[in-house]
Amino acid sequence: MEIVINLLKRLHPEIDAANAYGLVDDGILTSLDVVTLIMELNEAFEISIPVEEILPTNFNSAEAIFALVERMQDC
Amino acid sequence: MQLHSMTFLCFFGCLLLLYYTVPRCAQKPLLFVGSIVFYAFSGWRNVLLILSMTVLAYAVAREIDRVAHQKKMSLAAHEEWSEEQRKAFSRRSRAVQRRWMLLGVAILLLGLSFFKFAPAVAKAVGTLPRLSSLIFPMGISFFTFQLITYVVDVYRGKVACERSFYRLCLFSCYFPQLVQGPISRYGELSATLYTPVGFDAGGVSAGLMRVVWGYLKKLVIADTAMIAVGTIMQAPERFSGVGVLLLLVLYTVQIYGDFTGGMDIAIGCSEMLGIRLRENFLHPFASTTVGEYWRRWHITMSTFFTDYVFYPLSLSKTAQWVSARLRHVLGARWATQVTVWLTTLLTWLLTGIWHGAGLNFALWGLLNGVVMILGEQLARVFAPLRKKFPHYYEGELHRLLCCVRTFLIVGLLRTLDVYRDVPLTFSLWGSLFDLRQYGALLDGTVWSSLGLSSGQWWLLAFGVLLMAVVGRLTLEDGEVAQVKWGAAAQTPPRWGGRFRDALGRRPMLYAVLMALMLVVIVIFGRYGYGYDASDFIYNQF
Amino acid sequence: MSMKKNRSIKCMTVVLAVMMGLAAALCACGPSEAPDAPVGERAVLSLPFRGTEIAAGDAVEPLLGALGDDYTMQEAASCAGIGKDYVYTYPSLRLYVFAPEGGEAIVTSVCYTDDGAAIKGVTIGGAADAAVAALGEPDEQTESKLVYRDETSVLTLSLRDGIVTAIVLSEK
Amino acid sequence: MKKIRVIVAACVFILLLGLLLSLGQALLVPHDPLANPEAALIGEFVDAFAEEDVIFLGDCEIYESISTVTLWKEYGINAYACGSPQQLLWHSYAMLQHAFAVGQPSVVVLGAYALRYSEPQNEAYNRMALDGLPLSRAKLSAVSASMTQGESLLSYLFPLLRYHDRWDTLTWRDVTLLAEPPMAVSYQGYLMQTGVLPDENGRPDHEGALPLTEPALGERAVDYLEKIALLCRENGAQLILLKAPTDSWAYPWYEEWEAQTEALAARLEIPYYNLLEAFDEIGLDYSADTYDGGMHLNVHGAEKTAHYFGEILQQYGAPDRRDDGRLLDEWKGWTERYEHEKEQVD
Repeated sequence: MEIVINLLKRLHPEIDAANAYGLVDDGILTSLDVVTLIMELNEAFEISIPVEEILPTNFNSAEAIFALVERMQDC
Repeated sequence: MQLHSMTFLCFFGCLLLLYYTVPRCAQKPLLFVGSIVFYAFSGWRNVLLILSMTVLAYAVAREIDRVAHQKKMSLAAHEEWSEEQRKAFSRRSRAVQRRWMLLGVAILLLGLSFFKFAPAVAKAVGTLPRLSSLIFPMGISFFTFQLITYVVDVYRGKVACERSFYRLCLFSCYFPQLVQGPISRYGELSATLYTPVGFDAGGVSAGLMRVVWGYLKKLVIADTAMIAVGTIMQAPERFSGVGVLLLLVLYTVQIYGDFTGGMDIAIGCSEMLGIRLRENFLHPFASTTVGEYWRRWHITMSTFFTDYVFYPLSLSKTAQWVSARLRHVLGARWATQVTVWLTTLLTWLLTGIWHGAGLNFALWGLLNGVVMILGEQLARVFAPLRKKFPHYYEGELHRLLCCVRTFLIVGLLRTLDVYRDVPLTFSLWGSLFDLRQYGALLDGTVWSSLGLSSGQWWLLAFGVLLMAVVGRLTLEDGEVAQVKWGAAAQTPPRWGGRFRDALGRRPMLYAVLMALMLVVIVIFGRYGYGYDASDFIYNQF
Repeated sequence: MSMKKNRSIKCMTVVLAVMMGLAAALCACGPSEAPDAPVGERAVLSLPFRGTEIAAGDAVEPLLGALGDDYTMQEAASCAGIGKDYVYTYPSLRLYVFAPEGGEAIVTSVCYTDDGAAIKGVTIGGAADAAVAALGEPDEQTESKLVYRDETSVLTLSLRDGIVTAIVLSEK
Repeated sequence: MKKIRVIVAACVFILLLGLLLSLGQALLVPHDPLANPEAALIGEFVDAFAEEDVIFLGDCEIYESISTVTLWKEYGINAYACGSPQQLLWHSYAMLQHAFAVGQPSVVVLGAYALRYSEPQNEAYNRMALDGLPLSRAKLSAVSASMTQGESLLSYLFPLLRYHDRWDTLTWRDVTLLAEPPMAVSYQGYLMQTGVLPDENGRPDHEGALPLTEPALGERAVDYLEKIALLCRENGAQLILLKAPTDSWAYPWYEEWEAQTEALAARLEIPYYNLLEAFDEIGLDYSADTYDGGMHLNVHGAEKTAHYFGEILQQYGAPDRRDDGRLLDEWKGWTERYEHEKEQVD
């Protein structure tokens, strides 16, 4: 979870990554950020997040991102 | 058949009349026949082409669906398989699906690029004369992209595969979006495309108002600006410096009036048929960064390239291989960053090439990509500054300056599309910066030499003002006009906001506005004897 | 086995779709609606005079510069002032010009007036069959005239008992 | 309640739209006779023509060659010259149908020069000939017969669609003219030309004209001549074919045309008069009787021609109306204006 949070912090230092919500809905995360985030996650957790998982619900908050990572790990 | 021709008006009038008089069950078949008739005007061979491409998409999607279904059945039938075996089997069927999807997309793209680039290649090579005089099927890019989104969405499971071939044909041949988009997603369009509707006065009148507004923007504003743009374009040596700035502004006005006008006509007509199309423009000149601009301008194109080119590209195996390679050189953090930059540039290059098989279009795409990346990086660099002077950065002045900056940057890049000769464009960009020329703006010599009378200049000025006012009125209050990328398929939002509701309640205001708009079109429009009906700019894509 | 057969049917449908797609693409580039080649594949018709080729529709100013200024000019206002008609008479050639109101003056017709000028050796007073030999097969031939056409203009040689009496090139 | 407001709104829409468009049409369609007199001729014909006995139809050879005032002064013939620039025979046919609808002319004089045209010639001339005519089936068929490339029937039904782009060249005079009563430019269709520009060799000839390559008369023109002849027979009017006494390089009258016209007139049993042959008898002299070097007659030439042709018209039963009080007054007004304009030059 910490990895996810500091990844987010590196992308967007100005927001409080830990409990920010609506990263996508408020337009903070752009498509470039999402892709960078996914590549970092793939690298960090040795998973490969497929394109169809790029959905607002998966990226709206740090918890959602982490849940996605866990789901990817066990399949 | 052009959207602003008399034949289209009669065609749509009869279709609308029939649409609401035939029994409910015959409504959609009528729409299908109407779409085919509409497209047949541009040549019966094109109809054959679009139908065969739809057959292709249908077959591939059914194949993908069959494999998925079979996977589910086999997994259910073989409880005894171990976890490992299950995973291997589903991974294998996923690979099969992927191959079908790639095959479908490849053939669709083959058809598109054959028509888009064969003439250019044939001319360059000089053989096969008949190939170079190939008639470009109208709107081929738009229905090809639509079919690609359908196939990929079925593969990604975002959309259920369409069993009935007729409904898929209606999706791909639906006439308002055929000429110049918007590129609708199957998930969004099918929400309203197949359900028969009763006559809804509110929807029809709002749609009608928007169609008339589209005609006004195209025939009055865009075509008047076109005269001046044409004069400047033909004599770049005479109109350098100030001329380029004027061209930048005028061409932006022209393409905005032309493109959003065309969209208003398409979306308005669709709304009159009770079918909701996705907005292609959401107040693009209110955007403060180029990145935001491309989320408000030609939205369906940029989201198409994002969802179906940028994402698969950057998450593909090759991208990971490249990123791994770069890690040795640049270290982890910069490796992913640079890879993302590369994929962004590649996506923008493809967008440019889709606009035209010329160096200027490719360059236009690349530069847009570069500017977007720079924009993001510079934002990070200026972040500490933003913290230091928060009241300035949140203030209106800063927002206004950013809007003007974005307008100029995007306008400047678009001149590549007009001058078409790259070295010439660069020299003209250079001439923008010697300030001696700007005197001509004040003493009015330049205004009269552009082929527009003073009356027409005033008409243009009022036109732009009117577009800005209408833009402001239809802006949802507090609307975050960001398009949610990768959003699941949902019905596109209703246009018009408070302005539309106000109109709905005041029929008198509606009547007066409609009458005034029609009179303005009839008197100030550029049509009739002596005018060659100027085509929509995005008609040749 | 059934899985195998089923699969091949599926493959067949896709291949069929591909064929149809390509067939449509190819036939779409069949006899394209490009305008068919000009009648008679002939280059633009023009009357040579003093080393300059004069065709119907040419702009007048450059032409007068090239031909010299030993011409007499007559002028006639078209009805209702929508333009002016001019005729420039050179020794053995005459140019008919129309200048629309506020527009550019263009040549509407040009003709030889005597045997002082020739097109490919054909002059007024020459034999008709010599003209056909020099200018090629006409598009229309009667005993009173030979007619050659191109996309925008018509060259007519009037004949009387086998002798060329007039050579006129005018807009269609 | 909402239903009523919607119906009221619909009425407001239609009224407002109709009002603004008709105002726009009145303003934008050219209506300044002084700016372009030839364009106003047909409009005046439709307003003025009523019970004239003789009607002339044709192009500038008709409305500039014969002075209607002289015909009245010397013979009491109440004539109207319904001419317009380069009026083609299918235009004349529509005008004649209008004339028979509103009046009962007993003699119809048709200009022969238009027999040469078998294709529509020019959009501007089509507009000048047809815009003035009231909407009728005759007008519609004339429009479809004369439309050149790029013209549309709709722009004849609603002229605003054709002239809408004049909005940025409107002048205050266009507005004030709407209020003033229409000012006549011609004298019962005759457009006076007072200038004098002599032609060197004094006589009309088409030396220097383009050699004739297509000798045959216009096929469609001959068809419409037959239709006009039939229409005159049905209305008991005497049709006369007339060639004005003018010939020049710009408007040549070739011998081939003359021969074919004579044969045609004989075939259709229509009297045909070529005033070129009566040039001396009329007493014309191109040093004083033409305003553009021999292409058209000026007022002196027109009066001489009218004097000569009046006799012929009388032979065909053109009545002498000088006993009719009302006509006398009307003509007195026109004659005064005619003399006044003539004096300004002499």
